[in-house]
Amino acid sequence: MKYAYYPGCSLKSSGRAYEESFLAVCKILGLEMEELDNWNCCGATSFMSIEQGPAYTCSVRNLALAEKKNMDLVAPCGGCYGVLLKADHYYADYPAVRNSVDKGLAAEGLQYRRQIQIRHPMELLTHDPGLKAIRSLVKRPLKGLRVASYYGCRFLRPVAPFDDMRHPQTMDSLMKTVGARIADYASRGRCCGGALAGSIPKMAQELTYRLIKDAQKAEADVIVTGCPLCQFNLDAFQDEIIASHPDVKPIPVFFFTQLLGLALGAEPEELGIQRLIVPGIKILQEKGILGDKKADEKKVPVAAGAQNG
Amino acid sequence: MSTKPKVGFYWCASCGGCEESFVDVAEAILDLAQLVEFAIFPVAMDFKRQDVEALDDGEIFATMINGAIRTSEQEEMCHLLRRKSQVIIAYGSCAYSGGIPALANLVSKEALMKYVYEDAPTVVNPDHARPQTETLDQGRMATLPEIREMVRSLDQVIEVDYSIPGCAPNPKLVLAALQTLLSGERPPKGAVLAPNVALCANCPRIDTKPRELSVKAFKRPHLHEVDPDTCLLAQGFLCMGPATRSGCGEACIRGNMPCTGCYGPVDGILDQGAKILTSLASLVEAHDEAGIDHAMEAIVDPVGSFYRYGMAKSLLRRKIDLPTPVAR
Amino acid sequence: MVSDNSHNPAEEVRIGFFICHCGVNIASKIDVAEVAKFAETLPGVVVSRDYKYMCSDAGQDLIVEDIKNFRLNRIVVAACSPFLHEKTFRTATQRGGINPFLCHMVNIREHGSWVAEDRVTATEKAKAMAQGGVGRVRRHVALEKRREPVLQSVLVVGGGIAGIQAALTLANAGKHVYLVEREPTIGGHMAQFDKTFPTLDCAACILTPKMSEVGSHPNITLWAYSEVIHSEGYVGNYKVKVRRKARYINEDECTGCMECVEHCSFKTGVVDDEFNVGLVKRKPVYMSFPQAVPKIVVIDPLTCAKLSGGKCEESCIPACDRQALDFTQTERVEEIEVGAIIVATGFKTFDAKRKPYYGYGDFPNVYTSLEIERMVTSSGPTEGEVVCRDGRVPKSVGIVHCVGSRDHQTNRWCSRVCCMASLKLAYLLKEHTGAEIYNFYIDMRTPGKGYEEFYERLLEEGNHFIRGRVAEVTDFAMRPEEENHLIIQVEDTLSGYVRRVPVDMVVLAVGIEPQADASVVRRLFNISCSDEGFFLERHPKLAPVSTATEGVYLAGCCQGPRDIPDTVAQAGAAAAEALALLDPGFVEMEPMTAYVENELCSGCKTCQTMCPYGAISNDAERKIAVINPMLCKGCGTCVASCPSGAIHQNLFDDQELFDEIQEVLAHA
Amino acid sequence: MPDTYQPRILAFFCNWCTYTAADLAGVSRMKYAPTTRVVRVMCSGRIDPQFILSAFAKGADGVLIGGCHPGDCHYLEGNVKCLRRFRILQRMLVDLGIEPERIRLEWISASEGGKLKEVINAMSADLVRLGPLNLPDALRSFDAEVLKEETEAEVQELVTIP
Amino acid sequence: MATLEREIRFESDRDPEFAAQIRRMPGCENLNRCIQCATCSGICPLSTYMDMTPRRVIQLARDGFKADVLNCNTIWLCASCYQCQVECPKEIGITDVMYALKCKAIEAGIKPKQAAPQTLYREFYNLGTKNGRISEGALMVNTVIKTQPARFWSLKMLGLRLLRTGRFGWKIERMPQQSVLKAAIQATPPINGKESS
Repeated sequence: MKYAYYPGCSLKSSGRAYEESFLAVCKILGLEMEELDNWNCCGATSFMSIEQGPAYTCSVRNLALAEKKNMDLVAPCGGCYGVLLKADHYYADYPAVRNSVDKGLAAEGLQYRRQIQIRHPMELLTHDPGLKAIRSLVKRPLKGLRVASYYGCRFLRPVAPFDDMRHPQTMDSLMKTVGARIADYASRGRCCGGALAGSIPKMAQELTYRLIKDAQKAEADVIVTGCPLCQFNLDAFQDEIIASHPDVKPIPVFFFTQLLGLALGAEPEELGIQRLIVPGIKILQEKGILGDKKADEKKVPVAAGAQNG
Repeated sequence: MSTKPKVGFYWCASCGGCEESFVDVAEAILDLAQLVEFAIFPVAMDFKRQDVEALDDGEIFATMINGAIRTSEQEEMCHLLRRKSQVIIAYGSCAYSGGIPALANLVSKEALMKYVYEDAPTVVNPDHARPQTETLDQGRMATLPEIREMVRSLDQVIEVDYSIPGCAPNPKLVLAALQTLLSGERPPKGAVLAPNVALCANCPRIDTKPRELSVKAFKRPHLHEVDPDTCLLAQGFLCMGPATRSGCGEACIRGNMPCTGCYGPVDGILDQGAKILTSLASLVEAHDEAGIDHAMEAIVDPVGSFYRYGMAKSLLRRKIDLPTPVAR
Repeated sequence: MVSDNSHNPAEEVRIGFFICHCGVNIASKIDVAEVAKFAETLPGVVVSRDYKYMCSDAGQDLIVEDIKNFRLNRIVVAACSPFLHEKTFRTATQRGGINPFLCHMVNIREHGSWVAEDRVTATEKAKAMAQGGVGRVRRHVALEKRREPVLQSVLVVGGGIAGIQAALTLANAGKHVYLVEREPTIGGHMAQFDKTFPTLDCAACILTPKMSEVGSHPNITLWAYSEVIHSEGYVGNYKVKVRRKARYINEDECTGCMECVEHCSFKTGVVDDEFNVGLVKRKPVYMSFPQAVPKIVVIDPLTCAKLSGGKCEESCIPACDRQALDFTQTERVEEIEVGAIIVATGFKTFDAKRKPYYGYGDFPNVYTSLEIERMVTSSGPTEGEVVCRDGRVPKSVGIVHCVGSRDHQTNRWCSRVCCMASLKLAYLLKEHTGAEIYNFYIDMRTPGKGYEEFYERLLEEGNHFIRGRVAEVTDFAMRPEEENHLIIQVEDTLSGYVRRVPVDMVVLAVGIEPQADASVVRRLFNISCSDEGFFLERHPKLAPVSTATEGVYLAGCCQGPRDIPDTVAQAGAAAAEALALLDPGFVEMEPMTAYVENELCSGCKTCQTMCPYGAISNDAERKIAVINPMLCKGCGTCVASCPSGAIHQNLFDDQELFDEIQEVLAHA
Repeated sequence: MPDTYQPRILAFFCNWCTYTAADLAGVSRMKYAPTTRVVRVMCSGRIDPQFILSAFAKGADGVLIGGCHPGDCHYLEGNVKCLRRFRILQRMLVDLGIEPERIRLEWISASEGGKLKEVINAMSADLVRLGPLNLPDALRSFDAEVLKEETEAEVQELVTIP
Repeated sequence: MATLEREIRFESDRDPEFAAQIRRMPGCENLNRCIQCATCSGICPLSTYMDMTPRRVIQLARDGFKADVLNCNTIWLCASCYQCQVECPKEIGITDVMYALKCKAIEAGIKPKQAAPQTLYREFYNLGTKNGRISEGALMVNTVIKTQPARFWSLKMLGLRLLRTGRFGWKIERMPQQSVLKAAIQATPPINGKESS
């Protein structure tokens, strides 16, 4: 099956690893992604805060492009996914939105009839190949790795088509499917402050701190996420956070597709694991998921220690 | 030695009226004398303590003791008579319930002595002399009985078999009682040998008492003319007939005076004063405190009025903040 | 010494003592096991137990079983108030095979654990109370309840919606009802309303059919313009006197055609129209409103020129083709006998003048909610047109909630209906005038089916809701735009601003108060009032429509503020209680009557002055007092007054009380 | 027991008003001094002055009577009848050495749980100030001064008439 | 000496049309339903930093106190996490109200005290509408220089790391045919809640 792939801006720069790992996983699972021609920025929260007419037009334009190709649109970026989904809903619900958007799209000869679905990889992988298929392809189970799934805001709010708004599970199921243990913690859907990371870092980092703290209280070894903004926010500022909150330790923040890819046998480099700011390789070696000559020698005691932990 | 049953009389703290009243049986005493021998009879014949001690225990068939108990001598004599008598009858209000002497339970012994020996207007006692229980005079010890802190009824000192209340008792009751006892009949122990019903039952004026009586204000009999035929309560006089045992022959009522309660309450009443109080208060018409107080104004001394004869036998027995008697 | 006549000394007293934990209600403050252990040492106690819930079936069975197993003949239950469970445990005692009155309850919850600070003293107090109960129950004797016939008719006092509902329920069940209403018509406050919340049904549409049904029901004797002036008797057998004021109209002849009103020599109204709360004037001869029941005019003697002794053309007399006018009529007093009484005397609204800062009476455009009710009614004095007193249609209206309510200076309670009534008026005012509506509220209280939804609807429709108690209504303008307006000053606690809101019209949502003569009515029927002055129910949860006086029930706002649905429900409940009383045909009376021990009675008549019910008479022959047990209600006043101790009272005899006093004090 | 002196108040409460008020105080979880021992009567008019004297004689430090407010009596005027007895009784008790604070008559309606609490607390405080009355001990000791010659058994034997 | 002043709000301080305008914005139609329960303020992760809690913003917006709400920092601190919106018992689109208020503030030319978020949004919007895509490097550098120049150098290390890991570049991202987007935006009528729209 073929999908319209909408990378969004982040997957081309700060979230490159997400694109790399997602596409690698798709390849292994036989999902064909065709990047949408001439896609444009979804508008994120910024457009919405400045001018709402163009904001909706920009979002819906991408949907219309996919619809023209008669393909479901896959938006791995949590922000993009949320914005596109909301735009789709509001386009349906509010005549004012529809009126503006229709006129805007008409300038390019486009129209939108809500004939396609907006998909997120998290949900796409769970349903289209299915968990069973994924399990059957696992080459490198994530045994012993305790994973805290961080969902962030945008898969869940204001609409959550595929998961429980207050206690989401999709990512956990995927991680369990590939052999990881789950760190259950309440903050999994709380705001990481990413929207303020670039403007009021102090506040953003306070929120991020709470998430990391909560995940570590649940004895998480790593955090996984499905949003480049969340990943960046959780990953990039740990130095600063730890400087002001010494009670948290550095913790690698993966894209869930990276761990998925690893389990399905892809190599770390293909998945962009080297791109993390807080390095992720070490913990994977410690847990014996990734081979390492030095680690191989110490494998037994490390594994025992990890089990004890 | 006569074989007739011996009968005794004895006097404690009393006016002597009880024995005097016995004489009111008049000729009937002669019939009685046929049946009994008077062993001791203070009002009629002299005797000494040794005479009593000389009697065998239980030799006296029945002794009628009148008067309240206030002194050590009275106690000793009562105990002695108890030993010598088969039946003890508390005779008259003082023996039965303390009587007038028991009103002294509202003052302390010290206050009493001080008044009698120092403060009374007729007393000249510059040395503040007081009677002593023992006085050595010319080498000889003279003794006087000790006065107790409080006045008691007879049954608070010795076991009493029967009582005949009254101030003074109706002599007919005594006669009837003796006749009953002599016939061998024994009323239940502790019985009051007088009718167990209140005086109103026999009051000659009862029919003049309205069905719903209400009194605006009680009156004192010496300040008002008393109608000789109408219910005294209906006239507003403080008559204790409703709360007083009958048997007296309604002498006071017939003498145009309200009942003062000398026969004590009927059986089952724990406190005559309380019952007089409640029955009188029930008649008051007023609905508010001022009106009620006004109605009761004429009762200047409620304790003295309601417990004129019954202080010693009342629930509280005496003014409670007086010095407590010292144990001997 | 005191003689003991009250129980058979030959019978060995065998007491069972049962103490209840009441979950933690008692057990948390009283060491029940210790009290049970202590009770075991008391003379006569054969078995002593504690149990989690004595009132449960299992707890009651414990008593039943123990009576059989231990041959118990007296029961003491230390638990809650006898008001709650005396009946329960007497029944259990009876199930055990002994007379129910051989059971006594000791109240260690309401009087014990719930008022205690510490466990040690509470436990000691409980022991003392237990000892008192054990001491008294020894004296208990077997007693029988006595049955008395119940009259099959009911008096309903008050013809508002509560009285109407109760009367119809009873009448439909086949009981005869006397419905007494003080005003010339039934209908009460509800008849004055335009719409009812939250459904906005027209009040008249739902009320007037019921009113006519009352007027024509064969089982209902409707006496409007009448007042109960005296009541005596007891449950099942009340004697009531009703004063029927003179209408100066032959009720049988009047058809309500109103020709007499038309032809009254006063061409216009001369006195404030009560039904329209003074918004208009009425004539001396009038009918409150066209749908009045009974549909009979009434002449007000104070203003009628003829009746007040003035000059009059008497044009009304010939106007009536049925010669119904009767200026010689005088008031009558009817005497009736009923088995039960339902008091549904309603409420009055708070007098807004008592809050002078709100300007009622000073500013013409400050109205009470009741005035607005009349104004928005299409059949009202303005035919539904909402206009200020100066004739302007208001462009903005401020509705002040909680006027007089929730205020220690006036009425402490929440009047319960004002929030919804205000919302309703907000809706109607907006509908009638299109004005901006500002609601000033302290808390929005909308508990009821569809009420919160109604509030939300008003919110969505753009009514303003300003949370804050209005400080004052003033005409002092601080800004040009405030000129010629009433300015409502308030802190909006939600925005945090002190605000001045200029409006054209102010509506004061006046609260609900007891009727001015509630205390007279209370004494008439021998019932109590709660602190606020509303009639007191026997138990707020278990007996909410009953009163302490058996056979007297409550319905509607006389018992406390409530809205129409609750009133109707409560009226139904009161009717059901009355039916439950009437239907068996008899009532069982507590046997706590007094009786005379003939031999002791001296016939002093003291007791006879005491009895409030004339139950004591004098036997002329025996010259003693005789008590009629049918009339005796068991107050015991005669017993206390008897100077001979000749009167005894079942369940409260001297000996029982002396022993209780002694024993309750014996425990240090 | 706490070290502090806890007076004992015998409380006669009428069934309809004050007893109910005491129930209300309980239901409202008002805390008050644990000094009262309640004897329920149907009406304050039932209270015989003998009960009050008996209460003192049996060890009460104070007696509290609670009835309906005047005009509210369930039996029309039982409370007024109680008041009539009370006025003269209190006067009499003063003459017998019992302080007026030891006997109180209060009108407490069914809704006045708060008043009940206040009254009990105030009366308890008064009684703490006055100290114990302790009549049972006093009554026992009254007879300490009299002669005791024979034992009861001996007397019994003597008075037995053949 | 500092004086404490609290102004009385008069009816003339209100814009009676304001609430209606907001309610016509997408997601804001339930604004009036608010019962001031303050769930929004309680759940908001950032409310402690706000000069007005979201609840109060809703109240003032509803009452038409336009100047007050458009000048508060609350609307700019809102991180669009939608937590309030999801939990609101009256289903008020609180986040959408915040968007609407931000738009209104921008429309009114209000420069907030806490300017950084608005600056970021503007940078983002300008880049996004001009190039069709966001060049994250440019956006970050521009925003940091404009809003927190002091922090610029402290972010040097992070910048280097990002460069090293290939997550940060100077390349300006552009969609292949920007003109179509520009045309679409130009053809889009504004959504501003004004009745004519």
